[in-house]
Amino acid sequence: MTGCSEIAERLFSLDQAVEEFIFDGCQLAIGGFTVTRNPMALVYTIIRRGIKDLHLVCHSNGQGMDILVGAGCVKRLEIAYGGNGRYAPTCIRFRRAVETGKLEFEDYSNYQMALRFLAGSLSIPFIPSRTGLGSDLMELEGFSPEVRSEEKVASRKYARIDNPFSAEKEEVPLLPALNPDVALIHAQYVGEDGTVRIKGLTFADLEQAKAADKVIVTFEELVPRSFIRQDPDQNSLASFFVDAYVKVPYGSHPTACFNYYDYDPAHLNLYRHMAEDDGRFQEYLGEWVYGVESHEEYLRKVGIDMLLKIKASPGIGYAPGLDRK
Amino acid sequence: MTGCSEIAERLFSLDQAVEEFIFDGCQLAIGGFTVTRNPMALVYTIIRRGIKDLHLVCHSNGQGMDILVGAGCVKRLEIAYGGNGRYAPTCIRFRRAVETGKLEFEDYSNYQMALRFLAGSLSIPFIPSRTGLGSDLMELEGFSPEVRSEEKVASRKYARIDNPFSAEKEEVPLLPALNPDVALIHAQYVGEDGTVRIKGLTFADLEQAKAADKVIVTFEELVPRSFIRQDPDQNSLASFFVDAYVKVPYGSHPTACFNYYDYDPAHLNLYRHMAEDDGRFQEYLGEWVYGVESHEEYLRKVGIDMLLKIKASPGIGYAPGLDRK
Amino acid sequence: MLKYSNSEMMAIAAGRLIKDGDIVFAGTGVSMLAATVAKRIYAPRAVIFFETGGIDPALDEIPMAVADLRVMSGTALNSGLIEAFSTVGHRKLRTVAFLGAAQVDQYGNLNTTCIGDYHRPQKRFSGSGGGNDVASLATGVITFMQHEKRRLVEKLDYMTSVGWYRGGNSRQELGLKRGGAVAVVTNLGLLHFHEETKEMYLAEYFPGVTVEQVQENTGFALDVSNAKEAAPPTAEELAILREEVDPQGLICQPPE
Amino acid sequence: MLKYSNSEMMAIAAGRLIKDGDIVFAGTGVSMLAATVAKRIYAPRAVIFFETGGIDPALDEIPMAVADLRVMSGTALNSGLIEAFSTVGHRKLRTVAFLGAAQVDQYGNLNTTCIGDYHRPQKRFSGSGGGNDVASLATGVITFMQHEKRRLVEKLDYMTSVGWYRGGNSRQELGLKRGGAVAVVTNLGLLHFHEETKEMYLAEYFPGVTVEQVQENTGFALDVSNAKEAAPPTAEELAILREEVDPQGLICQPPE
Repeated sequence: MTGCSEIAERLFSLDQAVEEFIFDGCQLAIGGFTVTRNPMALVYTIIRRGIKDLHLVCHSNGQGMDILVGAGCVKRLEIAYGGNGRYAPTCIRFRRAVETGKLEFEDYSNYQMALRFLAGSLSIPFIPSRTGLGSDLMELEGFSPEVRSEEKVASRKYARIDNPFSAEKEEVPLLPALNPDVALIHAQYVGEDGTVRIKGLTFADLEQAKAADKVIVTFEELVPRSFIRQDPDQNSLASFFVDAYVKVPYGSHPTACFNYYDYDPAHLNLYRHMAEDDGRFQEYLGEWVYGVESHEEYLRKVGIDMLLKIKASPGIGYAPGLDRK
Repeated sequence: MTGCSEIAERLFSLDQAVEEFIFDGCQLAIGGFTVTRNPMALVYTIIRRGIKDLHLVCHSNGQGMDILVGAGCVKRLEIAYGGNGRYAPTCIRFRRAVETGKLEFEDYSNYQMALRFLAGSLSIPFIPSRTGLGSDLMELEGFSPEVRSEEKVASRKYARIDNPFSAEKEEVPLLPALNPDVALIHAQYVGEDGTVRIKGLTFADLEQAKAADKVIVTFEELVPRSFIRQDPDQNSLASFFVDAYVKVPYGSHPTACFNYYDYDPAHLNLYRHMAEDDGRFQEYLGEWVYGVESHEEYLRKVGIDMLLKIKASPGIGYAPGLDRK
Repeated sequence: MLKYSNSEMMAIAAGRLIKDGDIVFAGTGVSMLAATVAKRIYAPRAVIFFETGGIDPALDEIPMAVADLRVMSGTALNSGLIEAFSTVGHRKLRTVAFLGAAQVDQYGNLNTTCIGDYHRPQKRFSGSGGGNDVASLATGVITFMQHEKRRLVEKLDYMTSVGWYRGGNSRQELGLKRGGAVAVVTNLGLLHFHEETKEMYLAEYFPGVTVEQVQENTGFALDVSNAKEAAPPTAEELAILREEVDPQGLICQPPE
Repeated sequence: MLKYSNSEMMAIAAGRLIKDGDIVFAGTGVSMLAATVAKRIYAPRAVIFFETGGIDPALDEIPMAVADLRVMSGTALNSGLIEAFSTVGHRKLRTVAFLGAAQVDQYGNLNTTCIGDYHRPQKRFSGSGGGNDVASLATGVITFMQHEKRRLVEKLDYMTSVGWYRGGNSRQELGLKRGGAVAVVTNLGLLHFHEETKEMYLAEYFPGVTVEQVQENTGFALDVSNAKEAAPPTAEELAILREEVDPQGLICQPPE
């Protein structure tokens, strides 16, 4: 698939997109950051379809990461930050999985993970970075030598070389590039020509998308070509990087989507409460993931009252005065 | 200077900005690309003030590069492309300077120069690249060992290392970062809060600005804070990266500025004609640079007829139907 | 006498450390309040920004995460992680970062990763996030924490973010060209670092706290020889904090 | 019989090489015309883009430089050099690049830098620009040039951009993972490369041109054993080129 200027043949349902592109054991990157713009509808579909053994490569993908880990879809995790802001200073199912030895995991920092995606997006095998020096991020490896020998796992956590351009000895750490099998991104706009526009902060979404072999984009709104091309400086990703598009309004609920809706504090608090107990967490999955047949049903469960409460105010981008305790 | 949220104390005249920040022998990067958004008003001021021995680091900065070289301001040049589109497939004064041995020069490619600025902007000492392999870009150095030992000149043109993350032997070329003393950028908008917005293609301007020790921004229009902050996703450079602002409408004439004005084909043709002969080129400099006391006088010489002809059409961004032969 | 809570005192004490014109890399929670108080009172030309890429947001409401929509609203510029972290490390900028931590040692190194063995910890925390990055790259780091013996420790279970490393010049010798720990703000007082040895010392204890209390709650020997009582929050500081910065009381609840 | 100029024939011959869905990295001049002709006739889903970062511009007028405002008008997306070149090299995309050159050798390597010694050349040209980059990274390169003995040479004065390097597998052995020279389009005909040896051969000569003429104007021995006459431009091709692609006649002037 390259160069298609119209997207009809790349419009999928959530189930079709997951079936086509996501496989057991694949290396997966998800867009967004903690409570914002996680591709939750795709994440729920992955769980519902029983995908397993995922190798998740994350910077700070709070909510999406935690529920994938909690639902047992993840075998291996590279991560910078397993938290969800004030709603979970440490993500609860992530924490439980690490403390009970249920995960292969390895820690990096946010900048390091972002740079690794950047290197992948530039098709270069590694990139220097000045962070990590002296810390246990560089001293302690999370993965075993057996894991290291697997495909798509870096053969070393870091490398160090002497700066060949410096007269004095100067050690420079190198980070291995990431090229995930699939990246999942949620965006506000997709044009009829397939051009993707993300509003607000883009985090590492664009680097993730360009680093990945396959890219699935869910989006709030399909807009005319004339709209998306009116100001192309604002656009984020060209059509030829995208393999599947899925129209999913509120596709990142309960996380937020700038200019569309805020995070859902009631749901994030409910999640925290349910996640604290293994049994309750299974109930949560039963009610909100397995027991839900479609995204429309999910939205009916959230309810119009809440969708109106979290609706973003134009020109501000979030829901002012929302009760967020 | 950091963190100033209003720009009054950083508003300079062209002469003040050049006097304050540009010195003989400094390493200079200019924004724009061939016939577009070169910071010409600053370039003319540099020539007029007799700055010499510049070390110019360029990707494809056509018009600005050529006149700086022609006026004898440049001692040393790193360059990817010394052309100016159809108006000068090879820039004439550049070509003359190289052919007569008047320049220290070294060739890179456009991607390589852009990556070198990117590395500088990320504060990393080098960056890998897959281009250049096998070519004379990698085989032939332009600078002598004496030049190499000078400050701000890379100690080597390239380095090569074995990829430390690869089991098989794989050689990876490394490019040295660039951190010029000064970068000159021309933008369409500056907000009252100092935020810079470039419309249309940004080339390597943002990498150049973030890589440089000092940044001078000339701009078409000073806009209210409310305007520039209405859609911050569109903005290009935060105020704290900028050391001096100069308001210069038509500041990149005869090169183009998207949404404001097209290139001036008559002037580019005049330049080509004058540049072809050493004597005529001195006449050109006399008439258009040395003999002009202010940017306003320069614009009067260009004339309102031409300024109206090259005026960009809203929504299109250039001047449709302009006679460009 | 004015009444105020511990976290209000912490936010204000940290806010006072910000210099006008600083680029302040803020987290959430108390550090957000500290940054905002600083900008509204002491450092009007400070620029607040977040690791997620939002520069100088309006902050009409308190963000609950560094990716909260409130950090991308009314900003000067929205970008991404690469741009944000390369800004923290930019040599021409004076960048001050606020961090939280589970543990700090006497050289200001931080642990936000785990208690116990890394591979199978007793207790796992969020991890570095941008913590290691800003600790490596910023001009200075100010850390917030509760003052407890198990938190101010001689040896970290995991060194997530480097402060002064092993003291003296050891940070520079690692290749970290600038930066280091500026201060640790706890619920009991303000801790600074000796200029040469880079060891932590008690600079100020908050009103109502004793030096002994601080020592008892610190897991290593602490120089208290130059400690003095901190100035309590002023009416203006409290008013701005309560009425302008966090009117919903999402972070600090004033005392009953 | 239809009348047409040399450069019209070249633009059309090159345009015919583009496959539907290709991402076409265009330069200015004849290559712009070739790309636009291809998109309007043979490859409606091809995407034209420029090294400066403009993707799929409207191209209602012909750009005179790759940074012409016309390459950033009506685009799908405007970005910068880093994004553009990393797109050329992206493994999931089939990217075809048009280049011009002063010299080409029998393996499709290009010189756009100089004639004579690099340090003190008899004649200096513009240099690589993005030429070396796209020759290194794209799926394939199509080169335009005038067919002259001093341009199709056995040994380049300077190897700016690598085609098949020294033939055979030598390109891959350099570490260039894909790509190579697809074709050279001259004013006399169309040159391809042998699949194994990667040596240049004459695939088509343009109507009115003889094989001998091609040989006489080539600086090395050229395999002409499979050469056939190219199909002349059709009325449709010429009409689109003249009326839609370059109505101002900025690049190609039709014959008097």
